[in-house]
Order: sequence, then structure tokens, then C-alpha cells
Amino acid sequence: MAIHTFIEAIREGLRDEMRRDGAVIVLGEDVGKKGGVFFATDGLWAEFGDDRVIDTPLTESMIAGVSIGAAANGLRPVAEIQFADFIFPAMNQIIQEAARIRYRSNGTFGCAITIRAPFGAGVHGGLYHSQSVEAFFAHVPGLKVVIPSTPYDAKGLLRSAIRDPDPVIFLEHKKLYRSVRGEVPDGEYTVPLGRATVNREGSRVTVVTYGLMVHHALNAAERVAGEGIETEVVDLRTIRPLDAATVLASVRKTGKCLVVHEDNRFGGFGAEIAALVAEEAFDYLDGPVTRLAGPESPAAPYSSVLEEAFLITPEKIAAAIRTLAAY
Amino acid sequence: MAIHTFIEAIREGLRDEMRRDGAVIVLGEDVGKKGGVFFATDGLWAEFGDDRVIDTPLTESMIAGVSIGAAANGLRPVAEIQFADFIFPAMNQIIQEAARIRYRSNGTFGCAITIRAPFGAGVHGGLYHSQSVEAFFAHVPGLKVVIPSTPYDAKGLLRSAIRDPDPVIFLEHKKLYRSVRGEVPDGEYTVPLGRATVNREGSRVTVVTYGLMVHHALNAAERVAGEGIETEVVDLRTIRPLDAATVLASVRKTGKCLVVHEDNRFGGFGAEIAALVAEEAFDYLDGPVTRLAGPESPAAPYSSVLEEAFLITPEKIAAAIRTLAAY
Amino acid sequence: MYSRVVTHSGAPTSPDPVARSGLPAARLREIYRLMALARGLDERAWILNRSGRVHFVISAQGHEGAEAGICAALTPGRDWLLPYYRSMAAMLAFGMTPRELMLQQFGRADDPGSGGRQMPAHYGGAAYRIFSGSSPVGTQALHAAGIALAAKLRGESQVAVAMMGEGATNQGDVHEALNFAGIHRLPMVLLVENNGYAISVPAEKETAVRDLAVRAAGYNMPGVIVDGTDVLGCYLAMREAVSRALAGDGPTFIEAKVTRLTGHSSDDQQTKYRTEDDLAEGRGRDPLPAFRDELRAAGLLDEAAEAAITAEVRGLVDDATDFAEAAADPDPGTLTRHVYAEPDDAGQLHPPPAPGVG
Amino acid sequence: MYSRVVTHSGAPTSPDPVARSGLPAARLREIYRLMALARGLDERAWILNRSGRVHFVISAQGHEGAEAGICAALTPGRDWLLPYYRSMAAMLAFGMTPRELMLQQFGRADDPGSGGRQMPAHYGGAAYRIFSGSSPVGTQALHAAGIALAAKLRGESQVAVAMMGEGATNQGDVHEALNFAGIHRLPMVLLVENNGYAISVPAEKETAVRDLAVRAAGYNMPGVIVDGTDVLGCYLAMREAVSRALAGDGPTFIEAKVTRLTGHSSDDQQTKYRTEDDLAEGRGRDPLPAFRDELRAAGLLDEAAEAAITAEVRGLVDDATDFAEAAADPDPGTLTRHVYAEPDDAGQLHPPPAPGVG
Ligand SMILES: Cc1ncc(C[n+]2csc(CCOP(=O)(O)OP(=O)(O)O)c2C)c(N)n1
Ligand SMILES: Cc1ncc(C[n+]2csc(CCOP(=O)(O)OP(=O)(O)O)c2C)c(N)n1
Ligand SMILES: [Mg+2]
Ligand SMILES: [Mg+2]
Repeated sequence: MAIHTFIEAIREGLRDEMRRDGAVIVLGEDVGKKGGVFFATDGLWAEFGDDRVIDTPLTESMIAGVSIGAAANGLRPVAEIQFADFIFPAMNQIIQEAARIRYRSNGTFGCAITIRAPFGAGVHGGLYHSQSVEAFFAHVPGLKVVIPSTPYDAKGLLRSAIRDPDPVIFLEHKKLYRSVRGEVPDGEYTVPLGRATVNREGSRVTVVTYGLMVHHALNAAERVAGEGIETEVVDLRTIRPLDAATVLASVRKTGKCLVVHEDNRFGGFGAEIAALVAEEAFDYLDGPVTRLAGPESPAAPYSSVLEEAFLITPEKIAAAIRTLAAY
Repeated sequence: MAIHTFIEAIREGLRDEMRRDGAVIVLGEDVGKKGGVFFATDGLWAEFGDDRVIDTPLTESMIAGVSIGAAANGLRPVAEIQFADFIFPAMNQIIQEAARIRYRSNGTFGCAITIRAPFGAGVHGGLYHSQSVEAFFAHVPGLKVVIPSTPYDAKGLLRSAIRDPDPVIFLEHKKLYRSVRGEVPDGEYTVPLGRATVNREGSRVTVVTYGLMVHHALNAAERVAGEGIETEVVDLRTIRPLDAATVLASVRKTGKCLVVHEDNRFGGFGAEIAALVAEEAFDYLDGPVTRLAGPESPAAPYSSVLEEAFLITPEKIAAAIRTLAAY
Repeated sequence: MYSRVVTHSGAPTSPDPVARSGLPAARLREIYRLMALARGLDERAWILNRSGRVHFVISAQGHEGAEAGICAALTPGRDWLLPYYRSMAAMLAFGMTPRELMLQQFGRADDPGSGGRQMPAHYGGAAYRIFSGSSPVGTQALHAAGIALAAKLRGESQVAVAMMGEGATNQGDVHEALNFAGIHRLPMVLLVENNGYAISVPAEKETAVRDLAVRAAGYNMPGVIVDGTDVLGCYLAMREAVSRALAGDGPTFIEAKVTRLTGHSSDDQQTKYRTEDDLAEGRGRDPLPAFRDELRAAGLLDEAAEAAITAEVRGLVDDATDFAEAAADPDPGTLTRHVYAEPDDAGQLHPPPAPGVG
Repeated sequence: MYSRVVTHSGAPTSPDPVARSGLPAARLREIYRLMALARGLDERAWILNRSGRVHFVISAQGHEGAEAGICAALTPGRDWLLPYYRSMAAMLAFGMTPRELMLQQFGRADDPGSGGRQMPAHYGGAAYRIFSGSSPVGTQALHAAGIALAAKLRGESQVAVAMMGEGATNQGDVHEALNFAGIHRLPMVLLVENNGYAISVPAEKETAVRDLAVRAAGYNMPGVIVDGTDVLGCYLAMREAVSRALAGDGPTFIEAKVTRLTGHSSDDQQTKYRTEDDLAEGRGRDPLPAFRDELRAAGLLDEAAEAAITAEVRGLVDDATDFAEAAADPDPGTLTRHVYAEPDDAGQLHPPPAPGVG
């Protein structure tokens, strides 16, 4: 198996699906000749040409809305939103249209689109190139929301997303693109949507997280392991539909649950995990379900000093694990 | 004190603020001659004229964006989004602009706007005239989100919202407009943002809710009172910023918490309440924090049969209270 | 570059509709019959509403001429419609039956568009290439562009027609759709049914221009203005747009000046914001009698034929009403079905692969 | 109705800039100095980036002429600017100092726009009536319309100018803003700096029209096209727009054809998608030497004066760089401040009441 970066895995996933199915097209801002601002689509335009790799105008609602229509007429559009921060102009098309088409048509129309978007802080992107947006979509029936943490999952989940008959919001933490490498089989494989995975087994505390935070959580687990705190790390991979069984099984085992995400805490996705655990694993809890999340500011500021203060780090996670373990 | 319907209280609140402060303007679709589709602005155009009661084009992003600009130049815009379901085209202006202007300008600019929107099901509005949207806004730092349940609060909170220096999303459950009446003082009074209220005292179970559901919860509390279950009902009134102290004080007293809302459950606002209680009142809980919320469908369908199956009723709340009380 | 706005005059340019349109007399009578049927169903819906048997009506009265004329130039089964809530005549033209339309009006289980999940006049019909519509206005313009893009990329001859009111055209989505359609010269038509009001908001508060079609120049496409009472003018404008689309010459913006003969919906009292003169002027622009007189004057519709149509319409409307009123409501147990794709009997989740682009 | 598009020719129509513009020679030299200063600060930012001292640069090189000319027709203190990330010259014209601009570039605590919270070139300045800008493009068009509405309703003479690239104009918000501004004849100007690219996406994939200004007709406002290398042409176009706005005659759409002399930003390698010819053609349209030669030819700028400006600019850029680099970073303790209004020393939350409308 070859070792690839996260961004290479995404690129391969796109390329392989386009080779497999002539109905798959890619569209978005700068996805053509430039290959995307993060080069996720680099080389696709050269291989598949103008018809299947479409540089769009600077209009996100159009990107989503045209994808919806193209899917209704038999294509499998994979749209790129250049930064997740810029997905808001497309909210109406994604939430009111894509997510509701199957339901409102009583199953007579579907919406087989995938919308990729890089999200997250830590690259000096400031307030508008650092945001986390998963909470807005995780709440919406009809959408699926995928957030991979490894190159292997990124490629396997992206393939499943593209083949899925329903609209999938595919969120890629941009900090992973070049900082994380891992084994990626060259051949055909997929990773199913809606299944979490336990990345590390442990008995004392369960950490539930996704995306970049999975790596920080594993790092933190290492740190506290030396202190005799065995931490289990659950990587959700898909946050809607949620693999509640895996989360609950782990917490019922450890009796302690720490939920971690970079997005701000209030009304964030972590609240759903905490609420689920508090309700479904109540009798097993030996300590309060705890959330460690980004501060209540609109996003990560640009200044390195402020950005650092904003970020969730392995140290912060380790500290939270210790507190919970000691409860 | 005069007895008024909920919609009359809203109308009076708008009128009184416009009389008090010449910088207050109202804008939205059909708010002029027609007085709004629910008549919330009826009579305002006749009293204040074209300059201060502006019929806008059918463009929600414009309604929000123009309000932001007008506020920056000294006005106090009160925008009406005809139905909360139609607020999504304005998401970018509300979340990326209004909510972030103060933060991104380090406090040198503000955004003193109020955006009113009728929401909620139960009036045969079908999938696009029945939605609950509070979860999308409650998550956003920089916004305030108000959801009154009584005519008294509606008028008092609306006045506070209009005078508030920050952007306020003011959500009115449309089912309340004509079905609920109550005392409304004629003179000047306000109800502060960010304060919950205990509408009914009880010892066994705390129900935390807002808007129309407060009335259903009180009704349910009556039903179970006969069975000896004393229920406390907390009306949040403002869901962001949240009055956590009032919620926690109540749950620490009763040891049981039921969160109720009409919006679908997964990732809904109730998750934040449940997570808060599970973390901050853990040692006081005698039963799992429970959520009673709308089904995982995009909204309430049109057919009366389906709509009824969708709705949260006093019966359903009473049943949930019984289950929790018996835990 | 197109900057010119073509205007098809409201006055029939020829006393002979057959010669003018190139359509046989029988087809012209069929168009009239369709308009009469749409009107009949619409009028019945109001009666049902006022007698408390349906919650809501949003009316197409006054819009039938434009839609019947436009659709006469389209090919059901080949072309796509992206309707809005005044598209009753278009639905009939694309094959929906009066019974299906009444099932939709009553929100019954067999409503072909939504199985009773959507409000009345929220159409959709997979069998007819009528895409499912929502309430938020203007969004369908982008769906039409996407449908047209897929057709173009696969080299299939199809035209996608998005229909909406003039108020909806001010939505950002419509700008973005026209911009994209212009760039890719997509086989798409935007039909704007301009009735001069967005609920109560009059034209002059909706835009600063008299004719929305002038905006077409900003996207390098022709803008065509037609009088919605001139059914054949609408037909001719659409015939030209369709041939442009199929020839790969790109999209067309057609603005039909129509009149809204009723309140915005059964919840609206338009006398509150419209003057009696304004309302009277509107009634004078009813396309139904206009087209009937045009056919009569040309000797294409005699008393007997007209009476037969009237009788047939009444029969169809009665039948559709009785059928739909008696039809079953949705099963409440289906409330949360079809939120996501459900496996077919073969356990298969994925739709059959469509022809590729590559 | 405006459907005409006025084009101000790129070739200075008169050999005498003073006569052509009605501006005194000193003012013309001041405009040139401003352009040179903007260029100097911009070039320095690239050096700082390549030497790893600032994370990011997004450049205004090639856009200075249009902005300097446009702003010469505005009145700082009276008018409002809604800038974008290429508005460096406009910021200087409205009173921002080189030090302030460098503080913003370095993201220091004293950055007047955001206190180091926003990326470089995300401007704002309450003291200068420069509204705080975000990254999502096009949104500021609506803010400009709202500012202009407030000015109009209160009867205050102010012009609100929204600046953006041509790619941004395709956003729905811009359509909705122009539509609203046209209806209310607001004192607003949309300045589109058309450099032919949206990052890597070339003009022909952004829109089907060559000139975005043709869209003005769709909102009943004049569309004016100016050559961004013709600084005085830009000034004259804006002077006319400002007098229209102040006379209550409504908004103007000005499109300045400019060139992007650098990559989109310090993260972009434009040779990947632009040909050498294209790049060379762009370099040939640099407004800085063009305006310098224009002043020279008219005898308004001699060697000495030019050398003085060059020296002054170098001094200002050095000073600003040293000052900003040495300046303090924000206090991490302020991370969550100003999410909501904070009470002033008087415990007062509410801004002083503005003059009313009623
Ligand atoms: C985005 C959105 N905002 C508001 C509404 C509420 N609404 C329904 S129809 C309508 C007026 C539409 O006017 P127009 O587009 O001219 O169509 P008409 O009804 O006149 O045929 C409005 C405001 C809506 N459906 N969608
Ligand atoms: C809504 C939104 N989508 C995407 C981006 C990312 N982005 C930043 S600048 C840019 C291109 C802008 O092109 P144009 O408007 O022509 O301005 P220019 O950079 O050419 O001056 C893009 C796509 C953004 N800032 N906002
Ligand atoms: Mg209309
Ligand atoms: Mg550009």
C-alpha cells in the first residue's frame, strides 16, 4: 500500500470515481486549470476536460443549485466550496432544496450530490477561512455529513459519498491536507457512511470526536496513558447519520465521556453527542459528560497570538481527560 | 391592563418603538399597505409612511443586508422575514455579516438590527411554512435569539430587542398569534433579554421549553398534577444568550429534566440544554435528561393527517413527564 | 451580443390564427380547451376553499394564456418543466390529469408530486419531467440550469423551462442562474409571468425597470416580451426560444405580461392594496375570453364546439373533485419515510446509472 | 430609462490634465503620490511575505489608478467606502496612514480595522467612514445600499461606494443590491474593478458579457465603463456619479478595466493558468507609469518632484514597516471580547441616538 497525504487521497478518490462513472462531474471555483486552491482537483481538468471539470463563476448558490439540477437529470455532481466559510450563500439551496427534495416529492425525486468543503482553523486563515460549519448541516434531516480524519477514510468515504443517492456534505479539515499521511490502497475500496470507528481502545474515559481532533485526541491519550489513564478514542467519521451504537457501547464501558470539537461549544454538534449519552447511557455514567470545544467567538482570529489562544490542542484535551478521569 | 392577542402585542411593540425613536424603521415583504401577511405591521404604514415602513422586493438577503448597512449609518431597522422558512437566502448576511461585524471590527462597528420571523407548524403550512429555525441561529456567537410565549413578553422583549445594540433574531410561533391572549400594560415597560422565567413551580420534574411549547407544557403539567406529579415549567424566552442559572437551579431542585421543542431533535437546540444540564447538574440528576422534539422529517407536511402525527401535543408532553417522573 | 428586446405585440398580427401560428385548427381548439380546463379546476378550488373543504388555494387565473401558449411549443416527455404555484395550465399541458391536480389540491396520498406533503399548487411529477418545486421562490432557475447542463453535456436534446413570477426574478439565485446559463449557452428558458404584483408589492417597488426582460442583455441572451393575453404570441416566442436552445444557441428570457385575476391566494384580500380601476383593468386582460374570441372571429370555434368544451370541462372538474375528495389521506405511519433513499425490493439503493459524459 | 453605456476612452482626451479634470496641478501630483505610496506599501508587503515576516499578502498592484481616480471625486468624512481586499489606494485616499495599513498587514493590536483579528487587506475604519469588510465577496453591496438608504431617509448628503471585483458581481447579493438601489434611487455607486480574473477563472467563464456595466440597464441606472489606466477618466466618471447621487438622481454602476499585476495572492502562482502574452499585456497596462507619463508629458511632474515622491514613499514605507513590525500583538486575553456590545465606562450599552427619520 502506498503512503499518501490526506489531500492526495481526496484527489485520488475524485479521479477514481470519475474514471469509474462517466456521470461524475466536478464543479467549483478554480477547480479547473488551477486544480483548486488546495490542489484537491489538480490534474482532473487535464484528464477529463472542460465538460467534466467545470470552473464556475464565483457563486456558491449556483454551484449547489446547478448540482441539484444536474443530479435530477442523471449526473453525479461533486461540488467544491472553496472554503466552508463560503457555503452560507448556498444555505437555501442545500437545506431547503437538496435536503428536502426526496421528502417533499415523497421519494419520486432524489438528490445525489456531494459537496466538498475545507473547514477549520490553524492555518492563519482568520475569521473567514477558519470556520467550522458542521453543526448547521448535522441538524438537517435529508443531509448526510461526513468528516474524515485519515487519508484511508478520506478516499473510502468520498467514494461512498459520491455513490450515495442522497446529498452528502463532505467536510475536510484543511489542517489535515498536508500534515497527515497514511496508507491508502491503490485498488477499489470504500468506507461505508454512518459508521464510527474506535481508533484506540481504553477503559477509563471515552473521547468522542472527528476530523483533525481525532489526531489531537490520540496524542492526548498517549500523554495520559503514562499516567495510567487508558483512554478510548471514537472517531465518528460520519456525524449524520450518527453511529450512536458505537458511541454508547464505548461510554457504557468507560462510564466517562469527553466530546471534543473545534467549533464553538454553544449549540455545537458536541451538544448532540452529550445529550445522546446523557439520555441513553445515564445509568452507566460515572462522571458528567464533558464538552471541550472552541471558544464563543465567531471564528479563529488572524493574529497568531489570538489563533493559538483559540485552538484546541492535545494539551487541552489531555487536561480535560485528566479532570474527567479524576471525577 | 388591556387584554391583547399575541399579534396585537407585537404590533403595539413596533408602533411604540417607532413613536419613541425616529431612527426605527420597519422593512420587509408586504409590511406596508397590506400590513404583513399576519398583519403584524397593520396600521404602521398609515401612521409612519413610506420612509419608515418599507415594502421591499422579494429578496431576503437584501432585507438583512440593507438593514445591516442602515444600522451602520444610524438607523434601527426592524426587518420582517415573511416566514422563518424563507430566512435561508439571508443566512450569509445574518451569520457571516450581522453576527460578526462587532467582533471582526474589534468593537468599532456594531449591528443594531432586529429580524422578526414567524415560525412553527400547526397552521396547515406544509413543508415551507412550518419550519423551526432557532437551532441555526442559537449556535452563532454575536447573535441574540428571542422566542416569546406570551403577549406580555412579546411586547416587552421586542422593545428590548429593538433597543439592543446587537443583532437579534426574534422568532414568533405563528400558532400563538391569534390563539393566545394576555394582559399587556399600555405604558412603557420592557422585558430584559437573556432571562428565563419559571411559569409554574414544581418539585418532581423540570420542563425546559420556549414559545408555543410553553403553553403545551403548562397544559401537560395540569394533567399530571392530578396524578400527583408536580411539574416545574421553565420558559427560556431568550435562547441565546441562555439563562443557564435559572435552568440549572430548577433541575438541581427537581433532579429531572425534560426538554421540549417542535424542531427536529437531532442537533436541535434541546441538545444544548440537555448537554448543559448533564454537565452542570450531573450530581443532582435522578433520571436521564430527556428530549421530546419533532420527528426527523424536514418539516411538518401539509396533509392534516401527517401534520397531526408531526406535532408535539400536551398529551405527548404529559406522557414524557410521567415516564421521567416514574424513572 | 443581445441587447435588443423583442416585443411580440399583443394584437394578433394576423386575423388567421392558423396561418400565424402554423398550428392546425384542432390544436388551437385543444389549447383553448386546456385553458378552459385550468380555469375550471381553479374556480372549483376556490369554491372548495370557501366551503371549508380545502385549507388553501393559490390561483392561476389570468396566467393560463401565457402558459398554454408557451407549453404548446414544448414537447412533453422530452423537455423539463420547473413550475411554480401558478403553473396549473402547464401541468395539464405536460400530461397531469385533473384528478391528479385535485389530489394535489386536497393533499391526498396519491398526489403525484408529494403524496400530500406539500401545500396546494406545489407541483412535481417524475413521470412528466416536472421537477419537484419548493416554496422559496427563484431557486428553480438554478435547477433548470443544472438540468440543461446535464442535457448539454450528454448531448441530449432537451429544453429546461423555469417558470416564476416577476417578484421572484429579483432573488439572487435567478441572477446566478442566468449568468451560468449564459456562459454555457444552456438549453434553458426562463419564463417570467409578470402580473405586476408580488402579493401586495406593486411593480414599482419590486424593480426600477418596466420590463424585466431588459436584464437578458446582462447575460448575453435574448430578452423577449410577450402579452400574456396573446396566446399565439406566447407560442411563437417560445417556439423561437426552443429552436435556439436545441440548436445550441443558448438560453432565452421570456417575460409574459399577465394579470392576476384573484387575490394572491385564498389568504389574501387584494382590495386592501389595489384600486377598483386597477382591478377592472386586470379583468379586461383575461386571456380566456381573449383567445376564445380570437378563435371565434377566425371561425375556428363555433357555438357547438364551445358548448361541448364547457360541458366536458364541467364533467372533468366534477369527476376530479369527487375522486380526490373521496381519495385516501396519507398513512400517518409514513411521516418519516423518504427522508433518505430507501432500498428497492432488490435491496438496491442506487438509481440505475445514467449515460455518462466522458 | 438608462440602457446606454457610457465609455470613457482610455486615451486622455486632452493633453492638458488640468484642463481635462479641472484639478490643480498640485492635486494631480498628490494623486500620483498616493498611487506610488500604495504601490510602495504593496511591494513591501510581498518582500515581508517572501521573507516569512507576514503570512499572507493580497495585492492591489494594477488597481491603484482606478481607485485613486475614483476617490479623488469623493469627500472623506462625508462619504462612505465599502472596500475589498484590493482597496489599498482607496484606504490611503480616505485618510488611513501607512502605519495603520502596515499594522493591519501584520495583524497587530492597533490595526484600526480589526485589531489583528482579520486577515491582511480586510479593511475597516470607523474614524474614516470605511465600513468593516468580510471575506465573502459581494455582501458589501447591500451594506452600501443600506448606508445610502439611511442617508437618504435622513436627508444627509452622503455617497456610499461599494468596491469589488468583477467576479463578485455575479453573486446574488449584488443583483439584489442594485435592484434595491435602483428602486429607491439611492446615493450609491458600485465600483467594479474588472481585472479579467477571479483567481484563476478567466472572464469568459465568469460571465457571457464582455462589459459588466451593461447590467446597469437592468436596474435603471447608468453603466459607465472606464479604463483603469486612465486615472482622470476614472475621476471624471466618479465626479458625474457623485453629482447624480447628491442630486437625488440615484445610483451609478462604474466598471473600471484594470489589470492584476501579481498572482491573486501570495498563495497563488498565476503562471499556472495565464500565458506569458497575457501577463505581458497586463504589465503594459500598469496605471502607475501611465499616469506618471501623463503628468510628465504635461510638464506637471519634473525629475525633482518625482525623485522627491520616490524618496518620501520609501521613507514612509520603511517607517510604517518598522513601526508595525515592532508593534504589539493583540492580548490573547481579548479573544472573546466584542462578541457583543460591552458597556462603556458609564455602564451604557446603547450608542448615542442618531437623528431620526420621522
Ligand atoms: C424566498 C421567499 N420569500 C417569500 C416568499 C413568500 N411569497 C410567496 S409568493 C410571494 C410573491 C411572489 O410574487 P411573484 O414572484 O411576482 O409571483 P406572483 O405570486 O405574483 O405570481 C411571496 C413574497 C416565498 N415563497 N419565498
Ligand atoms: C463568497 C466567496 N466565495 C469564494 C471566495 C474566495 N475568493 C476570494 S477572492 C476570489 C476571486 C475574486 O475575484 P474578483 O471578484 O474578480 O476579484 P479580484 O480578486 O479579481 O480582484 C475568490 C473566489 C470568497 N472570498 N467569497
Ligand atoms: Mg407577480
Ligand atoms: Mg477579478
